[in-house]
Amino acid sequence: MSWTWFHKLASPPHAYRILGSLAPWFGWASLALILLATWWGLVKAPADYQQGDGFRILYVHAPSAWMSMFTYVVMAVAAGVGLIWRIKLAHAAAAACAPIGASFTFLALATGSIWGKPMWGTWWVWDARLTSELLLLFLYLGYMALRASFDDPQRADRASAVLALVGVINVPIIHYSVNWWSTLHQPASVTKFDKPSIDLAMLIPLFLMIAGFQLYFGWAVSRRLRGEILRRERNANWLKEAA
Amino acid sequence: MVVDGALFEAREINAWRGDRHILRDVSFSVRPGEFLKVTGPNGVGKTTLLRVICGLLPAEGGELLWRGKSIRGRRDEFNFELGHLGHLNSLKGDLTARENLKFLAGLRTTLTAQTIDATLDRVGILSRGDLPARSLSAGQKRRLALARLLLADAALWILDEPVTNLDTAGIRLVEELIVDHLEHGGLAIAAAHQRLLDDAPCLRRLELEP
Amino acid sequence: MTAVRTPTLAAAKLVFQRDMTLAWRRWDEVAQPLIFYVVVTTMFPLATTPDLSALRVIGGGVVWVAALLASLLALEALFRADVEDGTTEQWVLSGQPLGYLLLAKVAAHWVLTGLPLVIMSPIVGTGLGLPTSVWGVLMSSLLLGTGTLSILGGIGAALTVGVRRGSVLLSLLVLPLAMPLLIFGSRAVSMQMDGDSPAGPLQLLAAIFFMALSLGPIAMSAAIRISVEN
Amino acid sequence: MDLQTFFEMGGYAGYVWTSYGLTALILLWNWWAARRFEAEAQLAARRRNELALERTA
Repeated sequence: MSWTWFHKLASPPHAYRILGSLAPWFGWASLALILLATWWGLVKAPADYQQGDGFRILYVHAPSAWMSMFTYVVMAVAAGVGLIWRIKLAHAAAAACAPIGASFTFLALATGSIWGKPMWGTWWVWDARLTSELLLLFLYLGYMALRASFDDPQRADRASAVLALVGVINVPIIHYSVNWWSTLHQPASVTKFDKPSIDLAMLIPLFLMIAGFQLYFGWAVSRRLRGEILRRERNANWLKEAA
Repeated sequence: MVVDGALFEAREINAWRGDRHILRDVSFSVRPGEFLKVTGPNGVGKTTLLRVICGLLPAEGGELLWRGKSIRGRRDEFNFELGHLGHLNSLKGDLTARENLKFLAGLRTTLTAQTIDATLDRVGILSRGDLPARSLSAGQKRRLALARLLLADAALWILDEPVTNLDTAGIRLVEELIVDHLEHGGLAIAAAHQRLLDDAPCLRRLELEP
Repeated sequence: MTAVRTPTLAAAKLVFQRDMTLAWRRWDEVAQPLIFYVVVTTMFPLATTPDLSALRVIGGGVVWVAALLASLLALEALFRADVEDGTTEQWVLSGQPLGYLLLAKVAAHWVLTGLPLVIMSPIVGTGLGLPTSVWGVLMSSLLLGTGTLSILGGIGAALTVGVRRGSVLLSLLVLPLAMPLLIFGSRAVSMQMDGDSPAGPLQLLAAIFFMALSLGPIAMSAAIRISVEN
Repeated sequence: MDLQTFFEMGGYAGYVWTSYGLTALILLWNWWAARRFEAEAQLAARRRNELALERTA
């Protein structure tokens, strides 16, 4: 089998053009889905019998928590591909992921904390999920700080790729250890997000929102990736026709 | 297609430093007994070329061949036949001259006290063998680095400004060492500003242009 | 002259020996993390309470946090001198598997900093009200934990060696990765104190250590190759 | 359902609306930052191209 299709796809001008035409689709689709999910979650879905309307925070908290993990895995896979097969485009993709992932992680932390105030009575509880998110935020910040500390983008790419791979091996261990730690310390009576006994009518907006966030991620990565491609191109003669 | 009799060959090497395309399709080959002197003004990419050969800098495009085969995927094997003398002497000031050789040259080949002493004698610093490298003069440090190169027992020498800090006697020593190395079937590639074996029959030049 | 190629194990041993010799001549630098460790743990009774029965509750955790910080402090300069004087360049070109040489260097570093922390921990723990019955668990958990941290820190130090303000960056990179060690380690100590078996967390610490031991050299050699490119 | 009860969110108004507002803010920030990042990279690349053209001319 020939690899030419792959090399063509991974060639900077080609990728740049494809991403440019994909981005608007991602953008509009995500806007539509997020608006639909918001309406469904705030208006149509019934209130929780225990948590009342406060439960609606879940519709933004859970998808952003999901996106924070998802983005880290995408970033690490891209970094690994870039490191092993020396593909610049993959490194560029990893670089594009980091700020988006970090912002979703921050959002998950903030909304989790806001949700916790009425439920637990304090703004912060050392709950397993929140603690994991906090550590994930540290991982993102470390990744971005390392990347920023190199002047040469090529070295930044490879150094941060090593870190992302070490990090992604560590994420499950961190997750497990934090869960283990929190079950030892916390009484089981505390309400958790984990298995809310909610019916389908309450789940639909959740899935809609997750899908909307995924598409939004697609849009943002496309935009940033185009920028990262240009940064790595030392003579982008094709830019004139592309732009 | 391998150039006739060449042990080492570089084909269309390209390298970038930051935004600068510093090496453009550099190709050359070296036969046993040949000394390739890389010349050119400052910043033309002499060090870059030598570091690309050593694998200390990534090349973008191009191929290196050793004994007729691409070294891709065989770096460790190739490295073992390669002796490198860079800008830095790779010495530890807190260790004596003997210890420096033992701990660094010893990583490649098994050394005995006799071989270390013989080599120190060859580069003319045997009497300084037990002094910490910190207290050696700049020229003596360079000689110690040369001793490490000799002990590496490599077929291909990569020398980056080998005669820096050396006096006339030191330069003559480097010339003798290179000629001796070539007579035993070795190869050498060097970047040098100064005169170095300029009239010797083994010399070939590679002029890099900006 | 036909030379015999040095076996990899002998080469790794040489790297280890070299670092021990160097440390012997610079013993003051080796002592610093240990002093830091003792000073930091002294701060907790002063900042909270001298009551040993109250300190006991957080004692295991304090010893662990202080040990992590002390060994991280020492890791910052791990590769700096060798990269600056060109030694690592020669290691890369030695024809030996780089990961093993770096692992030997990290091992020497651990013997010089991690091990003294482990040996010192019962004394420090006593000051924090930890009973003699937990000494065994405290030391074995720190033994595994500092070993893993040396490897993790080695990766971080290799990545940050050529970077501006590397020391703060190193902590930012390595500390989040070291959280599981902290959780399992300090938990093992308090479980022993509560009369539970600490076997679970200790086994997990051992598992993490062996994982770091097998994967660490790969990451370290990749990182050093990047740092040597200049 | 009247608008008043909708905005009150069963007494959770402050929490719910802050959460959704924050989400909107983060999404908007990402939107703006990604666009700006791309535009800056395009500008820099164009400038580099012009410089390269001048040098060859």
